[in-house]
Amino acid sequence: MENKIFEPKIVAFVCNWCTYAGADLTGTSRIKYAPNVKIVRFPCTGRIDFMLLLKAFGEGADGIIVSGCHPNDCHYTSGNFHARRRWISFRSLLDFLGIDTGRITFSWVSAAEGAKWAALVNDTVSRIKELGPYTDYEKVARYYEEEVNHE
Amino acid sequence: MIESYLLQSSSLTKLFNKLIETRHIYAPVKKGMVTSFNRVESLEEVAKDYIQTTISAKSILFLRNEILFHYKQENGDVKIMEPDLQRIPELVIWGCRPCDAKSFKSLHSVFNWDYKDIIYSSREARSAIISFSCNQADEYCFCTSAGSGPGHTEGSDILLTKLKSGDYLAEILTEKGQLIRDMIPAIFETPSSESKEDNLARIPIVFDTAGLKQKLEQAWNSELWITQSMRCLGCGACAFVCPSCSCFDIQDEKHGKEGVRSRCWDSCGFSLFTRHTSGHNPRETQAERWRQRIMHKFSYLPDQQGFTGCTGCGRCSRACPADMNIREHLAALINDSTSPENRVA
Amino acid sequence: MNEYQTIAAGLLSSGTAAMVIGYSEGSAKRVRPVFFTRPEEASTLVFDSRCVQNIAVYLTKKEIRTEGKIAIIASLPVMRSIIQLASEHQLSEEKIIVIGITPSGEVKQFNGFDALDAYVSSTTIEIEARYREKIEQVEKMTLTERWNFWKNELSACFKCYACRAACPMCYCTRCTVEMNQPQWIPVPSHTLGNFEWHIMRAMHLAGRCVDCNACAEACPLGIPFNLLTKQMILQFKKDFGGYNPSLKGLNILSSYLPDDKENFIQ
Amino acid sequence: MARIGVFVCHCGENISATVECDKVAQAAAGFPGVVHSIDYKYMCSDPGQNMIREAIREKNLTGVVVASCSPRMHEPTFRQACSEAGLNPFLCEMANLREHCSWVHEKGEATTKKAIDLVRMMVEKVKRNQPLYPIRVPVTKTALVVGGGIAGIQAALDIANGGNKVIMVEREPSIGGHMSQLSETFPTLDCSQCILTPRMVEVAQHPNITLYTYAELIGLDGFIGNFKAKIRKKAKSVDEKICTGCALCTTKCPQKKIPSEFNEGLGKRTAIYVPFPQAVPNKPVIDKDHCTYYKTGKCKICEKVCPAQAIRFDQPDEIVEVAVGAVVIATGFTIHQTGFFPEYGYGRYPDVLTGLQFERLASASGPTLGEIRRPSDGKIPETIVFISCAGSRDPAKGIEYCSKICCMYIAKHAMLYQHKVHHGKSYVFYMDIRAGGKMYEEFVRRAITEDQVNYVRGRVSKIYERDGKLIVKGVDTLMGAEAVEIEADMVVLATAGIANPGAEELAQTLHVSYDGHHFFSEAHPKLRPVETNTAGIFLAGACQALKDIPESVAQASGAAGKVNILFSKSELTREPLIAVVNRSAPPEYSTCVGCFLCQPACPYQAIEKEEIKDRSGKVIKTVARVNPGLCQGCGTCVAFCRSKSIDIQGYTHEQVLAEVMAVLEND
Amino acid sequence: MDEKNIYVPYRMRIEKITQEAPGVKTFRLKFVNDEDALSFSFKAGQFGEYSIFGAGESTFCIASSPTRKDYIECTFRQTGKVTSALASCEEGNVIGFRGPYGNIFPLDDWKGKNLLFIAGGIALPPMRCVIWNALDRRSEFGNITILYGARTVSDLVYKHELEEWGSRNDVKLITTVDPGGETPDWKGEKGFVPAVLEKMAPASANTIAIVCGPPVMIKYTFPVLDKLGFTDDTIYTTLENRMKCGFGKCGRCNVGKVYVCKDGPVFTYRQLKSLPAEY
Repeated sequence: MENKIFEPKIVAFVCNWCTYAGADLTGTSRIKYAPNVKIVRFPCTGRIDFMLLLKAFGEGADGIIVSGCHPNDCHYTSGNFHARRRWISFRSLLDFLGIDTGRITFSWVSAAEGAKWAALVNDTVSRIKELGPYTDYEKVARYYEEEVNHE
Repeated sequence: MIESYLLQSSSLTKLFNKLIETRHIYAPVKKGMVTSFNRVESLEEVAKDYIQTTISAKSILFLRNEILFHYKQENGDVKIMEPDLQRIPELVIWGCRPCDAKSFKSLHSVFNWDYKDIIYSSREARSAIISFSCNQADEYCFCTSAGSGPGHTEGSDILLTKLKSGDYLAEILTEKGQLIRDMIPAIFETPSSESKEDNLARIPIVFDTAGLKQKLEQAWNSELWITQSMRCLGCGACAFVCPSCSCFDIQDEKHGKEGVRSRCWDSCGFSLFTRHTSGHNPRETQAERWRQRIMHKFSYLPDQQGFTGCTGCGRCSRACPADMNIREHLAALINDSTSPENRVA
Repeated sequence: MNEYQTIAAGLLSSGTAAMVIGYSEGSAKRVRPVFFTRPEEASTLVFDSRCVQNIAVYLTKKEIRTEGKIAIIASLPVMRSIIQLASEHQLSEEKIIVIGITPSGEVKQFNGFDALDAYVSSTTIEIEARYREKIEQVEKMTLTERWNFWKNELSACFKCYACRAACPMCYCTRCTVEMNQPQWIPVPSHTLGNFEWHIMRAMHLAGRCVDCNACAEACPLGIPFNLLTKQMILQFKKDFGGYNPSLKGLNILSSYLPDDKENFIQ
Repeated sequence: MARIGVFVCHCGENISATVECDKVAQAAAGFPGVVHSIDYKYMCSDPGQNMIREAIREKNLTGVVVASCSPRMHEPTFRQACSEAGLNPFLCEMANLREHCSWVHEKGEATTKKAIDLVRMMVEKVKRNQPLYPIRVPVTKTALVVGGGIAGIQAALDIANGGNKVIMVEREPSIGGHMSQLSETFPTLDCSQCILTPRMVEVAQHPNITLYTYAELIGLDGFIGNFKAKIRKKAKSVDEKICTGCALCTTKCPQKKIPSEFNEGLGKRTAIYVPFPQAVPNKPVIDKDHCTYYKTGKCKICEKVCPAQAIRFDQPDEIVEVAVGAVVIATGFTIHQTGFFPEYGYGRYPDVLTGLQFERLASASGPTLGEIRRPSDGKIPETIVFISCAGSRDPAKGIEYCSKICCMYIAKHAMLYQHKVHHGKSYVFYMDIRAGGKMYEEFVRRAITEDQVNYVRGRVSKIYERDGKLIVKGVDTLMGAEAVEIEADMVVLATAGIANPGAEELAQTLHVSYDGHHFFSEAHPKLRPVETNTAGIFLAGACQALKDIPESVAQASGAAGKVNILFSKSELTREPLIAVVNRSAPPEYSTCVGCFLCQPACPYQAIEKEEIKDRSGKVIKTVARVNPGLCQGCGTCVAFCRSKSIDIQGYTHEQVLAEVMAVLEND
Repeated sequence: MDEKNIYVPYRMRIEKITQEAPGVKTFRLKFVNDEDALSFSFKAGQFGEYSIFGAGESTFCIASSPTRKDYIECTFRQTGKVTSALASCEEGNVIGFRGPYGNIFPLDDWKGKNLLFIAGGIALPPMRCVIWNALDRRSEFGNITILYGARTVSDLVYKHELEEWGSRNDVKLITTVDPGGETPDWKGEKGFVPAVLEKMAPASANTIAIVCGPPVMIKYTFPVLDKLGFTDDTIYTTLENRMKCGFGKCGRCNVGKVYVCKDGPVFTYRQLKSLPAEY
């Protein structure tokens, strides 16, 4: 178990119109990147509830990517602006609580930035690999496992 | 079967150190304004000067969150893994007040009434309660009006009363108490003639317990339920600090294929406590919920179990963010004349 | 009778108000909220530094309903709460008379929200120095220290929801913590659930909290979760220029500026 | 009960080259709720789609996951296939195994595992999908066109000729807009009015067009297909039905010195007036601000002389409410009022003119009947200077954008001048010549080469008067920044074009967004240039950004086309992926507490207040409601709602949380 | 081991799912462990805690007859978290069941009497158990009459059984739907249950009335029964308060001093009258 290479589990919350399409472009451009990241699609970054980020950590995510359209490019005009404010406040709150915001990558990736998406994923994966598994949070989330009495 | 001994002040440490060799000790620990029962390693950690802990000793036997069982879904079936109750350590609740100790009686009967709750019972069976009599009280205390008192022995295995000399009067009250005495018999000396009563806090009786139940039942339609509960915020602070409140919720939590079903504290003061999924709520208003809390403790439990669900510790009043004072409100209800008619025949 | 007692009595005897909400002496030298309808009870009103419970919380409770107007003895935080609640369409001007007592002790009666709004807008929310220091202290810790600090504090929470019950801004009839489809926040009060609960509470109060501190005062366990909302107030001042309860203007999180500054989005 | 089918596509070898598709299908077969799981070479092929259809029918599937390419590619295909087999199309989801997995990862265990995770995620999502049905909204087939300039006229005629009704609202007494003021038009130099007036008349006579001139839009409620517009018809003080348009009144009116708006102040008009001879409608209105009777209570000469007895001094403003299904905004532009360039002396020197004033001078219908004469002394200018970018492209003093039309009309002005004053000398000071457009560059070239217009590249620093001449001081940057001084008889400023005053207010009335210069914002700068962000409201002409006549007309026709598409069906169907505020049984009715903090967060003003009433009509609760006609489904309100009372179909709380849990599930 | 963890449910396999009405399903459940099946028994009127592992527990009655030994059935309407999770189950899935809890319909005391069942909407299930129980012991009772109403025809549950009961000549079945809830080919009554009851005016002599239904129906049915001459002791009903444990510990189902989970859910009208209105 110990000598197994740590493969971080990373969830990406992305908007449909820019980053999801950008990641599609990464695919059509056949740019390779690490397979640790799995994308959950949203209509807009404005839809991404901060609670989902917490739930992701609670379910064992080691890292999170949140990405959407660049400012002024939102398909819905202002969803990403609202999201940005929410992230600014949420991020500072998490930091104050000692939750590692270094494990959350926020980014703007447009539908044309297939290469940026690949780079972003790779950066995030290598950063999280350096940080290691998010055991602090894991311990709290799996509080009952200490008492598990298998057999 | 009370046996009394003298325990020199220096022997207290010996007793503690003896017990900790084989048992987990939970004792009041002070942190800021809050004193609560924590697992301790040495007597130094134990709070010296406290009238009452913020959370009662019930939290040690009736856990805030108790895992009832684990489960795992596999191959279209479910595997249920029950907690291994044999792994519950032997424990000592040290520094309990007599009112808390008495409340274990009520918890015991609720959890053993008809259906025996072996999780609670196993913890109870493995724990010994070493209480300390109260030599001080505050204006929230009303144990003497609730069938308890500063030197009440019910529920404790050993009751220690600090004497003016600094030594302790040790009353061995149960077999578990005797067992502890036998672990370190040397320190249990012949008692002095000093009276226990003289070393207890004076807590005036504010109302008469006798007839309390009947008077409350008569007050069923009283306006007081409304006026008293108007400032109630509907939180669960009173129930959660209460040593006798035992209402709980059962909840599932699952990660992937595995999960737990657990039991966690709940409060009749919460508006959702009795709410049906249809939206209908048998106790729709805070006044009805306040009445439930009082009636449960002082009427229903006496009917079912033969004793009240309140030992007069006063915690609920101390904890209430809106200063709902149970002692004061009970006194008012007893003297209530707003509703002569009696709904409950 | 002092000024606010006289005003309260007058409002009731003239029939202008049907009920007065204020504070009176409670048990063990505490004060408690009172609700009365007879002018003679006005003499039991007290107002001093002990009056920290935010009684604006009662204005949205279904148990506190009267046919006529409610007059409320209001400290500055209570006044702020009333404006914030009004801006969120929870209070109607026709139902409320505010007997305001300013921090300097001046008694001001407000019959309409516009005047109250003007007064509230003339003040600013300032975090008390002792809390600022505590916040700085936490901020200076390392990430791990901060995590351990909060884990230690929040693991104590037994979810009695006194903080929520005491907060005038927590008027939702179904709190998200009680939502079970899906179950966002676990019901048991384990550390993870407590973190999620307190984070959610802080986020939901972001830009709305009037810093009355009633939540922390209500907590029977003395958990310093009020630092979360206070830190956010300070942070908002830094990031967005701060906010003040107001009938005009928008909530910080339901508005934005195209050039909001951040340095973490890649 | 969930009965999910999983269909794993190899996409030829596009997926199967790096993902072991059979293993994915096998793993999926073991997921709770999955009753059918297969892999196949091409799911999108006919046989592939048939496999889906058959499985739906045979196994009574309640949900389908197609694990293949991006949903942006084939979601409609597979949803259609499901629909054909009787499964609601919204019970079909796609796991993106190609773009997000096989194409971007190397072959290996991790890649197959990721594919399995992606499928598990979509299985958990689809289990929580609800059947959804397209939203149907009735459409009122009447369009409101705001503004009667060339863009409005074009849009109105196109819509009307498409068989739909149009209501046109024009603020001025006549339609025609700025184009009616122009003399000739570039690059053809044909007469502006000659091409415009027939269209104006067509508007007035068109059976499908109702024209409200001297009227303003004061309110707009509702949503696409179902707007309610409120229009104020200002009192004209003339009964239009009786008035014959003989204009006798205008000759008798004692107030004769009012600067004519149509002539940009270079001519005069009376208080009862027709703006210009070809006005549509060609009936006078009384300008109450200047009328002697309205000011003093005495006069009424017009009333006395009117042979038709059509004067109505007591006529009130009238407010009409009309139901319309779409709105075209064509409110045009205005020119930057001068004064911000004091060094050019506009206002101080009567012979410093704006471009629009020059148009009136050059126009045959203008105050000088088309002769170029100085306003100061009526002399024909021997030397004339045109200054481009007077205010445009000047972030410091003017506006930062390029007004776009000036380069062209300056060339036209200079040409017109040269054609009329053969011996005259003309100079153009310019920064750049922007002549992108069909025959535009050639046109400018012609001015320089054939009409000998002197183009000087440089800015004018100052204009002052000396001995009856206007001294224009500037530099010629092509000659090494050499100082240039020209003694001119007339100077024409190519004043910047700006948004109309009141554009901001109108945008708020219409609930459309606008930019920092108060031009209305299009929904997408490239792909949706004639739509606004509010569904059902379209843009035409210079109100969106400055543009010339052909561009305005093109956009107007585009907007009209959009309106006619919208009106081509009596019902509008929309994707049901919209936000919904929950409703529950009494006494709750909804968990929404009506704080309405979501309202400002909605980019589409789709959140409304709904009053829940008891049987007696008493309001019990006011809660939010999402207008399905307006909601575009971004979900910003969903994330914002504290009590989680709003959910968005297709991305519900249940669905997204299940996805997160599933994707992180340990095996 | 006589001491067992009372919170641990039996594992039950869903053998059959019947869609009764919109949002209403019946599960037939079989014990996964055969020993559990052998040791299990219950009586008409009792209830249990049904659970989905991961969602939690929900309380409803056992709707099958205790005379049918090899399975139990439950019928529920999808309303909350647990019932929604149950509703998404398929045949073959394993769920949890604890019980039986609560008191019973005293069928043995009713021997020789006429039985009048009055039910509304989704409240037929608790009665179905007694009905089948009585039908399986048909000879012990006098006339058996069933009056069942629902809002609309599609809301009627146990349609196949209604048909069966209707075709038997030892049962009198009257079905009714609220005005406006009928289909064109509806042959039953139209009208609310109390009104239909008043119209049919069953004899009260030697008759037990068992009433289950939504609060409004109950409220208007009791006075009608009263008028027809039923005494308070001959009218039975069941209460459904919110419960968690099912055995008198969790503290939420009480109506005054009475615990619905232990003293109920079956009550006579006389008992009900003595209780405060906390249900």
